[in-house]
Amino acid sequence: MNVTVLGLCGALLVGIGVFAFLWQRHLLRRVLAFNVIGSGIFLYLGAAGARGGAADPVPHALIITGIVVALSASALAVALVLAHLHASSATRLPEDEP
Amino acid sequence: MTLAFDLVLCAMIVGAAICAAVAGTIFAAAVFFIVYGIFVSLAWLRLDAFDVALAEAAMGAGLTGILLLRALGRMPASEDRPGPALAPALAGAGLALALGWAFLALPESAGLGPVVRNAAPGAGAENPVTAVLLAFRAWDTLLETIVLLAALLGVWALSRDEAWGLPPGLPQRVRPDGVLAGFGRILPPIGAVVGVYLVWAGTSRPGGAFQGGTVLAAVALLVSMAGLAQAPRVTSGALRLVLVAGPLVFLGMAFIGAVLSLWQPGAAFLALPEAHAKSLILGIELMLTLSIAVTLAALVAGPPEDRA
Amino acid sequence: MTALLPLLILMTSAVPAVITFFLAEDSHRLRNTLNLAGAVLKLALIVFMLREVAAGTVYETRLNFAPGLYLLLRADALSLLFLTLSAFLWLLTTVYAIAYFEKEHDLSRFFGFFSLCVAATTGIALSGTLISFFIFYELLTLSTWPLVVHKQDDKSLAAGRSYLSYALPGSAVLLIAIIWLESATGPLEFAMPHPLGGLEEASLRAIFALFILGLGVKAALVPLHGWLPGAMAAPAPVSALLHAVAVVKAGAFGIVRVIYDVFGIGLVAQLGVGLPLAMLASVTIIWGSIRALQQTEVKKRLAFSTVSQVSYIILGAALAGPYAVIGGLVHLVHQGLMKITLFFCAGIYQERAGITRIEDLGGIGPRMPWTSVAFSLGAMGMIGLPPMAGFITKLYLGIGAIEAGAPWVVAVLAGSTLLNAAYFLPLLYRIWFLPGNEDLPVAPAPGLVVPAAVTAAAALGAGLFAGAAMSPLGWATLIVTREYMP
Amino acid sequence: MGDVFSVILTSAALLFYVAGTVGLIRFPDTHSRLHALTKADNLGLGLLILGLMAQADGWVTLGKLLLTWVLALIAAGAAAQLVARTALGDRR
Amino acid sequence: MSLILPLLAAVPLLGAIAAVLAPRAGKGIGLGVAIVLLAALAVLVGGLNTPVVLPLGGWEPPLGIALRVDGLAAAFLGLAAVVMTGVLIAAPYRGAGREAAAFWPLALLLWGALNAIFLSRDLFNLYVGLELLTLAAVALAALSGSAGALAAAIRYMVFALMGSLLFLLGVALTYAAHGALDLAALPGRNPQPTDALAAGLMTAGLLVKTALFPFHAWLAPAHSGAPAPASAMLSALVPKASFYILLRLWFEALPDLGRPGFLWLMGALGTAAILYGGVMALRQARLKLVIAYSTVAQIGYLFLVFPLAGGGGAAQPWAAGAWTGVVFHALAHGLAKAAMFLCAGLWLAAAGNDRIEALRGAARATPMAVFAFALAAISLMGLPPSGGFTAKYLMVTSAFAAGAPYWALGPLLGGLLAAAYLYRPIAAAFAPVEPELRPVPRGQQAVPLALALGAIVLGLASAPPFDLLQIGRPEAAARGVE
Amino acid sequence: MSGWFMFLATVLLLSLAGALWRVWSGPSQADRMMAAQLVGTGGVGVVLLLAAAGDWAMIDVAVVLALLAAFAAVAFVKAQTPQGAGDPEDDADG
Repeated sequence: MNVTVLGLCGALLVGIGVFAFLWQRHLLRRVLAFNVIGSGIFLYLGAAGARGGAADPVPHALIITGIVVALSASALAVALVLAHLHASSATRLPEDEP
Repeated sequence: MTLAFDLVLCAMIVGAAICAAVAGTIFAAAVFFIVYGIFVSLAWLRLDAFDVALAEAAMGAGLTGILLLRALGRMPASEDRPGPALAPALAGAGLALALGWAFLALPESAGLGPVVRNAAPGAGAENPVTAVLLAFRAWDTLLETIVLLAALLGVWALSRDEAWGLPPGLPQRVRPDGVLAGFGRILPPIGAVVGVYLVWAGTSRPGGAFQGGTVLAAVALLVSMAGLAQAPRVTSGALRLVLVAGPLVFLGMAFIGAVLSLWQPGAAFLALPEAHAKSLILGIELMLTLSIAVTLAALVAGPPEDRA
Repeated sequence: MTALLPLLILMTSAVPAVITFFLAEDSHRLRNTLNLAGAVLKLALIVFMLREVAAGTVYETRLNFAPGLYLLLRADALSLLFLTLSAFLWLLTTVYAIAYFEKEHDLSRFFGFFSLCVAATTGIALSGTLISFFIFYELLTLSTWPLVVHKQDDKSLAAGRSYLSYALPGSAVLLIAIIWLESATGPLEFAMPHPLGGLEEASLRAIFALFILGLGVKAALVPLHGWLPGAMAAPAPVSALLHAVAVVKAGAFGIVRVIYDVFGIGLVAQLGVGLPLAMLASVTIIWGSIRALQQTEVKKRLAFSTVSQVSYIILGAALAGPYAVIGGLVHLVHQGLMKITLFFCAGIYQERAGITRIEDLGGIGPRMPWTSVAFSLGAMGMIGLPPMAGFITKLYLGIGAIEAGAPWVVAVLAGSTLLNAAYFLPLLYRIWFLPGNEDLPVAPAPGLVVPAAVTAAAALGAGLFAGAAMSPLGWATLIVTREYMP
Repeated sequence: MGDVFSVILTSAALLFYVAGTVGLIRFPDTHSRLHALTKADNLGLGLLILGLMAQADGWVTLGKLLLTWVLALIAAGAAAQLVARTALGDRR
Repeated sequence: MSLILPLLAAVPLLGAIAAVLAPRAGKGIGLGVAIVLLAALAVLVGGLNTPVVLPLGGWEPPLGIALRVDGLAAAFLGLAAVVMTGVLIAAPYRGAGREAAAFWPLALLLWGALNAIFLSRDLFNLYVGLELLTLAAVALAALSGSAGALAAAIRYMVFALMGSLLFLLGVALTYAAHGALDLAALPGRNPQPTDALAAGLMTAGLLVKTALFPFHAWLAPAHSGAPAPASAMLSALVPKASFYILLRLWFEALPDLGRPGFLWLMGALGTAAILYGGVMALRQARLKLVIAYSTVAQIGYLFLVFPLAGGGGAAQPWAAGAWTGVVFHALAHGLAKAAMFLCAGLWLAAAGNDRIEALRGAARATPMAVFAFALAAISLMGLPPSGGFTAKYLMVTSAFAAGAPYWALGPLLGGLLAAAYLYRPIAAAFAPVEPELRPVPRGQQAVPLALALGAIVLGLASAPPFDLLQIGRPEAAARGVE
Repeated sequence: MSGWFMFLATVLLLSLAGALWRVWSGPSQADRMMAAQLVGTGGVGVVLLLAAAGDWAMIDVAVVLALLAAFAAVAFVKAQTPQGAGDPEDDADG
């Protein structure tokens, strides 16, 4: 039951993150939303792996890898956004500028 | 009682996530994200995933938060005007519902837990997560360290040509006797001990190269933010050697296995000889930690910049 | 040897083509030697093969690409008819082109594509399957385009564009037809009889129509002929090649193949698609002639004449009686010989005397006698005056039409002959009998005149010695008696 | 005995935490909020750790508990000071 | 073999590490890697009769990760090796400046990621490989540092991240349902109600990464904004990786999940991509954009594999070629597109901009490059004799054999559209003016020419690659996705 | 005993909702950051309680959280200085 709650929480987080990712225009907020989706997926996977009582270490390893990958991607994305800001004084993509 | 806790925890996580998604300013959203990361690492504890909780605390809440805050410091305060909400909301809700349904529809657990636990001692690590990371799925882990390297190369490539060759990030200016500097003197030794401990403990207990490396990266960033030490230039050979040392040693060991396999039946690419597996794993982990720490610190610090 | 000879013949033009691309611009001698040697070698191989094929040998080369997709080069009697023509005319055109382009630029490119174009034509002639045919047909399209735009002025670029915008959709349609047919039957080889029973009659009619549509573009069937007159912007050797040997002939040859070797005349008759095609060909014959009559430029008039003349071949094939087929097939050669003569001469007039318009031709005959004699022979052949080659064609076609129960074709032939006369005779009159500008500088050009004279002689000879076994007529008769009407 | 000790101390800790939160919500300006917060925070966590020490399963755990407290003290103290400085200049 | 597979996977990574350490030696290192990998591939392909499987570290799936080489993998590894070799030879970066220090290791990392993906049989490992690929590709797309390139790179990243997450979500769901990540383990699993959702999520993610219409918005600006050698890699290779995973997924792991509606949708989107990409390419004034939109169109062809090889047509004996045809198309497009971007790079350097107008007279100034471009164009148009033609022939044949000739419409119209949009640069190159291009050494023109010739040779000698692809060909490619 | 700790943990967690409210309402950035600090120390407390209730191995997480919570604050403070590279004491005074 507890695990189910956390699993559903993960599903909800994915939904919230997807909403924010599609809705927000500011690029940093999209990076943020990306991280929310990522952690939602990890939570979902982790909860699914914990249903048998004893935790399954394989998802844990996958999730740690996933967190590192997400952090790498976020760092590159942030650096890109800053470089873009420097070059064009904009925090959004050209097509999203009001 | 535990259910109540879990329900409250989920409510807090979801609340923080929603606030991060819809907060009026990006700064508030970033703070919500940091808070969110803390809650999520609590959730990992509830799932008996201590290694993941450590990773989430260190990376999700810690380093990502620092990354976002630093980026915000470089940005003009701008109004957030999101696009139309209906379609994103429908997409998000639809996906969440589908995933929720799927979670309930999943069959009884079908994991590899027992298999891993049986095989873990033979792999040289009592902590099954470490066994998965460094033995069974070592190829993933190797690629993952390469992903870090790729991200860093990408970040460095974004420097302006005039700034190329300077140290990562902006030069920091700090009052020598100020709080910041003092802070930077007290915390790093403690942080370093914690980081190394996490790596050392990682083979048998929760922890490992990534968690330890992240803590050390945070320490390095603090030292830099407190202006106590100047980071080496991005062109520095020593820095670059440290960056690649982990993956290089990892790959080197892997290739030794591949070459040995030509005449030794048990050996294979990415296989560690069973007799020395434990010490080799520790050795690889230490090298990886070093590289991960430096790479992460450099990633968060950003491309080299001049003050122009 | 029998397995390699067709490939070898293909290589005699393909290899020089590839080498020529990489030659330096100023290595004239090497380039000329290479191309002439290739042409001579090819002709020699073909002559050897002619004798063997007449005796009944079959040459086959097979190259596998993928299941259902293989290249089959196969020399049968019909292949050789087209092959011999193209090899013979290639040699002459090369001689002509070398003289024509004495001081030109981008010659390595030109001769490279020129040889490639001939290689493609060779491939078309030797193709033993529809896909092989298609591959070379496309190669022909591609290698011709750089020739058409060779001058690189706006006019030739526009012509090249128009050429591709007809040719590429045409090939796409052809590909659909081939694949539609083969998806039901498997790869079709020309040599074997093949039951097309897997398809319904309506589908077969549609496929036939697609074939005609796809091939008709190159064969310049009205209303698909729009690209041809514009392609006159190309240099004279290219026009000669285009009109006499390569492009339009490839289309006509393809239609003959489709009727006789893919569908078979029995099925064509059963489907009732021969008559509409014959009518389309007739319309093209008349329409091309009328349009030719309206032209004031020499090359344009010749171009529309091509539109008209090529359809004789299709007409003969569509009528599907022995005499008509012989007439059509022999015209493949005859029209080639005559038309290349005319274009050679038109090129000489333009290059050496600067004449492009018909009204400027006055009095040129006495001053350029060799050229003008050749031109006149070609024109008379086109009209169909005996004993020229064109007469043989029309005779056979007429007999064939009556034999096939389509006497109206005779009227078409008669009308066309009148129109031919109407647009050629005034030219001849002007050339020989009207006074002209005596001040025009006229440069001697043996390299240009000799090929024209040779082709004119050949056109004359094909008519005079039509009864010989190895004459075009003899060979066409051999094809028909051996393969189609045994 | 240890359990009773733990219960009392952790309950007190909770009170401080809650007080800190209430202060954070109710106090009128940034500085007084900061003040309430650091006090409650440090005391709350301190008491909690003290209370949990009785439950520790060994010296290592005990050490880690203390380390956590020390870290929290340093961090909260320094951070509060720095944040306060910033808040002074914060006109947003 | 147990040595060759690790070599293929790890040597580019080692090369990248070496290039990080010695940025000045980047080119030498890259060429060294190219030589080693080409040799390894030659040995591999020469000795490949049945698929080779190598469990890494000796840990068999499901516990460990296995690398596997079959004909399909070998073909894509070969494509990557040939294109990357060409790109590395052609890349002009020298010294230890910012661009050189970034280009060489990133290019090698991209190669390593591609090889890792082509070799991997593990869904999560594929995810990590995709991320490595994405990060390297985004960084390369941003390399020039101009505002436009940065915006394009960010857009690329936004799409790519979304794609990765969707894929990861599907992977997570698959593991949750079956406790397995190995592709070979999935066909024999107990079907679960969540399978369709998992497959749908993975597919959606991969579609975004492959830039199938309507997820194509990021592709053209990113591919055209990158420096030419990077564009060549991005356009020729990167979308192929995610498509490759799609092929593995639908034809090997989950063939039982295919539904006619899904197959039809993929085909329809593919056809729409062909037409849309073609029309957009026709409307561009800049050469690199023409080439980039051409990629949007060419990607569309790939998705015809679903209705053609997946549907009822697969039962027809002549349709077995559809799967092979699509792979051929991927290979031919890779070679041709790399050649085109390298040509565009030469002209950009020689003319100062990449407007089609600037090409006027290029046929005289850079005849080899124009020839290379034209050869590549022939393959893209699907004209014989080229790999593009072989591919088109196989696809169209199976469309007719399957009784669904409307799927032939895309390739046929796409070929004509390609002719129309590629005609413009070629015609401009033949324009009768004195070229304003600075002269380009012949050696530099040779690389795109070699690549373009590769696309042609793929058609002229299609029997060996065809036979190679039959090694370990998934059963579903012959039998059909259900 | 573990029931009691779980109860405490639940209440403590619940009380952090107040901090969330402060992060939401601000008004100044310092307010938000301070509230985040509170969540950090609260989180450490919750981890400790969970550890006491379950497995002391979790305590490492508390150590890491405590360590990094401080880092976030420093990062925030630095972010308030020009270009994110100065010292708040200098900049606030001057």
